[in-house]
Amino acid sequence: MKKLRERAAALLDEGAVSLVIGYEEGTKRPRPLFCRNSENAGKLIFDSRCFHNLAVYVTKKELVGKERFAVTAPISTLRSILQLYVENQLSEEKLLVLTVDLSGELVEFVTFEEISAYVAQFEMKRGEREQEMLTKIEGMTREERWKFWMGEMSHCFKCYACRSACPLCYCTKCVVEVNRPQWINPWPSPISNMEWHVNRAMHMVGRCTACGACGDACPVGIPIDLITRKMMEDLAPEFGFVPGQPAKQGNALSSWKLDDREQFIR
Amino acid sequence: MSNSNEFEPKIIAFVCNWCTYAGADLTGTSRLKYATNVKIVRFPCTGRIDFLLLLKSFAQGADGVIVSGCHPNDCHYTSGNFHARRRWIAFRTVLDLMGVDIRRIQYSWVSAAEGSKWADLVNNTVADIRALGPYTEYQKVADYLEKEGFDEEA
Amino acid sequence: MKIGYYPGCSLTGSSREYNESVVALAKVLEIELVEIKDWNCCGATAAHVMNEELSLSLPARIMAIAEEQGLSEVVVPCAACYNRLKMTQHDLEDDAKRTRVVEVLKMPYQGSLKIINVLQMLEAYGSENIKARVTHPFAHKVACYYGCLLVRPHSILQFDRVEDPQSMDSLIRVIGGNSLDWAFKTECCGAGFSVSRTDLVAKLSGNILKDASDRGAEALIVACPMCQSNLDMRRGAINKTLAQPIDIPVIYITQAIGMALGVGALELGLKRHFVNVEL
Amino acid sequence: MSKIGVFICHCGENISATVDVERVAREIGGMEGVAHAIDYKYMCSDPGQTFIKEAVKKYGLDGVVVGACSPRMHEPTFRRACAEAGLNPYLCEMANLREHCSWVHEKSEETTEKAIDLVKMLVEKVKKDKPLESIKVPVTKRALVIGGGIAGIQASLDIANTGHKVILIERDPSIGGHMSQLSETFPTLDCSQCILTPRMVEVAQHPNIKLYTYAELESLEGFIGNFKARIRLKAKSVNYSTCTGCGACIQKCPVKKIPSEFNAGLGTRTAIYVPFPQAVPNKPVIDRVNCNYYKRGACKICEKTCQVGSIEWDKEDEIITEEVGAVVLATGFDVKGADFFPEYGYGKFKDVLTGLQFERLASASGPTFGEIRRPSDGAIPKKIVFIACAGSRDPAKGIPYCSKICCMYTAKHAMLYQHKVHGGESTVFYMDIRAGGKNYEEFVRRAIEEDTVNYVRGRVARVYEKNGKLIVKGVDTLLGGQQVEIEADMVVLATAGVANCGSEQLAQKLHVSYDPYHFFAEAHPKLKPVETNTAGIFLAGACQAPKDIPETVGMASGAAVKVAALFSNDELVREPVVAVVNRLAPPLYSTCVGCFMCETACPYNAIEHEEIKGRDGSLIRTIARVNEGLCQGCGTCVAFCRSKSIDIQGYTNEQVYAEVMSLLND
Repeated sequence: MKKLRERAAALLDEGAVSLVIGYEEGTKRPRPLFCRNSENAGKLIFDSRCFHNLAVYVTKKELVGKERFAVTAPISTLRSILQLYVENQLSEEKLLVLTVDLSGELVEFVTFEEISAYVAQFEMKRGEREQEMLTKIEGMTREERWKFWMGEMSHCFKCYACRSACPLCYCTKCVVEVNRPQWINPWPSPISNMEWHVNRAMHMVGRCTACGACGDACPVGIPIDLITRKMMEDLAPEFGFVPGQPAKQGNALSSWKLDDREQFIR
Repeated sequence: MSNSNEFEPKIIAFVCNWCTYAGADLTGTSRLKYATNVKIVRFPCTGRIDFLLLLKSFAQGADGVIVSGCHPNDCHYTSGNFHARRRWIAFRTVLDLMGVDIRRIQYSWVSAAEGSKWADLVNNTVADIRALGPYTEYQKVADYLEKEGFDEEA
Repeated sequence: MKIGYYPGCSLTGSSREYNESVVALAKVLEIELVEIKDWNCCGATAAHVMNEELSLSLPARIMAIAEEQGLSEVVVPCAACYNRLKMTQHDLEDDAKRTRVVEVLKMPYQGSLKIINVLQMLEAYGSENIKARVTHPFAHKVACYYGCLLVRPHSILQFDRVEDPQSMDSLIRVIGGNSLDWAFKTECCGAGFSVSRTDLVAKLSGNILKDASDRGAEALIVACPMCQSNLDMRRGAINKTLAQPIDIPVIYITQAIGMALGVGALELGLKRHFVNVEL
Repeated sequence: MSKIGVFICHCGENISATVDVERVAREIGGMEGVAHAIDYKYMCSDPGQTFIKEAVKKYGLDGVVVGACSPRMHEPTFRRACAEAGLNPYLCEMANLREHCSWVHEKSEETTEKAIDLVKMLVEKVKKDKPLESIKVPVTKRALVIGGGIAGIQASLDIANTGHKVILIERDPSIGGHMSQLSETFPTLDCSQCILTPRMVEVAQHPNIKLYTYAELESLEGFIGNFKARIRLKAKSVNYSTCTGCGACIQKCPVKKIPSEFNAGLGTRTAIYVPFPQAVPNKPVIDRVNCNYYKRGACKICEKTCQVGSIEWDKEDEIITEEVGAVVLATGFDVKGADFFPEYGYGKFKDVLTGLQFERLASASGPTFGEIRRPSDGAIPKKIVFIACAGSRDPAKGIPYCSKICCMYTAKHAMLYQHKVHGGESTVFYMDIRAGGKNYEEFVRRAIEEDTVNYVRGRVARVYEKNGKLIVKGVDTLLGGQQVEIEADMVVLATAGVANCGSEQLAQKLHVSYDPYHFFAEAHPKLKPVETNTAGIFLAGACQAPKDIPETVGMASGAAVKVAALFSNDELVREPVVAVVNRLAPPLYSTCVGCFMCETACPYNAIEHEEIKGRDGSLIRTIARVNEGLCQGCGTCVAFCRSKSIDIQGYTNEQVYAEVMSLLND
């Protein structure tokens, strides 16, 4: 942590970067810190409680500006950064990525190649909560699942916190704002809510890195992160993608195999 | 064709222009008969078919949906149907997770030469959906706020 | 170098000399052969055409025991056994079959074992190391005969060039021998019929011997007890099919190398042959 | 509010028999936005079309729906009618009341109701229709032909003779390809070179053909009508403008033992060489790999012998750029070498030859001047064995397909042998005899009956050498699988025809697809055999699959006509059914965020990167742009776009959405 602070301060002082995005102590849990001068670098922290996905900020032009900037990234953030890179949203020249590895050593990534090499050693695992919830859902009959989700969806009031929290929801105009045609009704209602979340899930196929940010962000606690996570878990292997390891070219949906499953096609 | 009190499912068919639409034309030219429940919407290619359209169909009261295009390797655009196939695999996975009744979406490959296959596909699908009954489970919820009269049990 | 050892039935019966030579050679080369405890017949050559389950279970048991014994690599001198074990390993990659076989065996089977034949063992040992120990260079013109089971089916065994194998030839060269380029390296000797249709065996083995001796071979080098016994034991019958009798001996690669390394004829079982080995 | 005209056709009785057409017209007439709705017996007839034209003018219609047969049948007809009436043709849609309704249902309430729904659907669509202009792409009327074999030669000449310029590039120092290596040709047995060389000369002298030998395609950019080809001219080390082709240098060159490619390795050549006497151009190149000077820095004998000082030692490869409107791929094929066959001795037996090598032996210009002699000892083979399907039709060898030409050339070889070696015995081992083609079967029969070639149906298990003879062990399946053993003096393998080396890389350079065996893939197996999936790139000859000379020439002419047709207009006019990326006013510019997933999904590489720059020239954003020339309008990208920033004209989101909703909202 000390090293991290020093390095951040140094980077800012020598003007290598204009901004360091990291974590600082918050009231309940660590919160993002946007550090533009070396004094603030002292506030930086980096530990297991820092899971808030900072990648969501790296695509915000108004925030990061034109100069080079740095971000201190835990695994989840690193994964998102890789995916963003694959989707042409980041450039190595503009972004410096720092992390602290398991041995507490400060790691600095210049290229995205290095990041993917680093990330490769961590496999995605379900946390206790996900495990519990998903086994519950997987255990349900279809009707039960429908009732369960409709119940959940009836709470959603379309605040789109899930969207704002997701690093991969960087579209300047989201499909829900498209009104010619009005694909998804703007008001909250179970169906239009579900349409929104199915739509999210479809847009996340082969992209979601299961950071769980969307779920954390939901003010009414709908476990929406499970939808995208389950999709990722079920489909990534089938489509020959490693969860959390973005493919260099395209994604699960924009590519195909001659022998893709088609028993369901009559 | 069917007695009036029997449930007449409302089914929309999303088909590609080059294989299945032409196949359905052949069904006509060969004067093969099938149920009137299915109405065809024409697309350039299955690759064009947006999953949201399928979703909207149910919300708007469809009881079933047919999606059909060229057989693998026959795609007029070489790979549109392969992309579509992937999209459908994913789409089915989400829908199933959400508890949507995926038996109501019938996918198929019907080539321009398979006029009879198209007739069979329609008739079988109509029969299947009729057996499943109207998709009230979905429509009830859909009616909530989209239209008046919210039904508690949904 | 320590390695598992599965002799198989022939090596304890009709082809004891093969076993003896392998053991003797291993001793000289300081290779420790750990025999698989309580091993059983591999089911060659009949089982796999009669009853698949049996033909898989027999070799599977052998390998399961070997795994239990903590062996990672097992050398199988008999080409037939080698072939059966490898084939079984391949077939048992199929989950359904594996589960069934495990039920039959009532013991775990990983399929992790590395099955090699004598040639592979010697290659692994290193030709240089063998060369270094040569005391009586094997200065003879010989024809190396591989037979069917050692190299086929290539897709599964993945050993040597299937139509024109070289591994034995190169070993012969290592010990100072001269291996001929001949045509019948992988032709069938008729082993499958060695009991039922001896007339066929005589004919097929006859072709092999004839080509070898026509090209001036002083001996036939083999690595398979079936081939050896056919070409050696059936010589009388074979010679009846030929214009003039052929008296060149049929010796195991292990014997040949043993001789070159100065191992005694008795130890190598050279006195057990029907056709005298006078080289 | 829109003013839409609806025209319901009876199609004689075809529709009206089961559909109550009057009711359809009546009910649709009541629809919002429908200004005029009628039914008529034959809409496609002249009076029918006149109704439409008049209505368009009279009611000032801004949309037309014709409820009749399948749009695949008459859409062009009615769109033309609308255009003539001054309505944008793309504002006219058809409801398929015949194939999709009246013909497939009994006369009933439901049938009529379905008909109404179908028309409604299209009315809703037309409301969202936008006037479209057909796309015009300029065409550069110059063709690039890759490969100077018979296919490339034929294509070049045919195109050139239509008055268009052609650039022909050939990898080797001379054009001619495999055909120049052949001795005689089946089924007429006329000498290959006699019919080919005049064509080669014609190419060299044709005012419309620019020939680059010893050249390879470096890269190809652009799209139909507008390609940019970068061509590498490999250094010949000889100045062709001064070289007289006297050949003195070749006489003197000390490096003489290089196996000759032209003679399939049976003869030798020098380091400075002309591949064969009739080569075009008939001037030498220096093979830098084998030349003493380039190897050791000393020799230069050719330079001393050259009277006109044409040797250019330090000449470098040159890259030129040519703009072309179409490309013809004619890179031909290759044959597997004998070393591909372990069972036949890994090519270690000198007298086991490939078919191509035998062609050279039989050819008057070959290493033996047309006499059939064993490469090993020069003896004339008394017994010869031909093995058909060597590799072909053998999945185990990775070549499951039939090489198509072998049956015929094997028969030819056997025939030539019988003619040249009197009293010789020839045997052909075959799987099946595939002699489909004019006079082909007769030709094979002639080989069997008149020239007494012994045909044995069965495979050859192995070939081995024994005291100077080649022992061929095979089976005769017509004699109940009896084993056959032949002591032959020579064995000829009809080795499989395979894709030319480097064809995979070339395909990738051109973005054309290829099959698992690296043959280039045609756009449609039956109806588009010479087109590729990339518009403007065509196929000729064996680069698509093994084929014989007549077929190759036919295909080449076919490709040439396609090119000529393309060049017959100054502009390409295409249906405007293409994808477009939306553009908005600054600061948004577009809702596209440039994730370029569409790019990875597009089967036609039609998605380009468009850089949006500020006044100061600084890059603001990079968004997707669709190349109208390449886009074929499948719309796959549309379904992919998360922000709905890309849409496809004629099937826009609004249109299809309206259609679906019209069927349900009630």
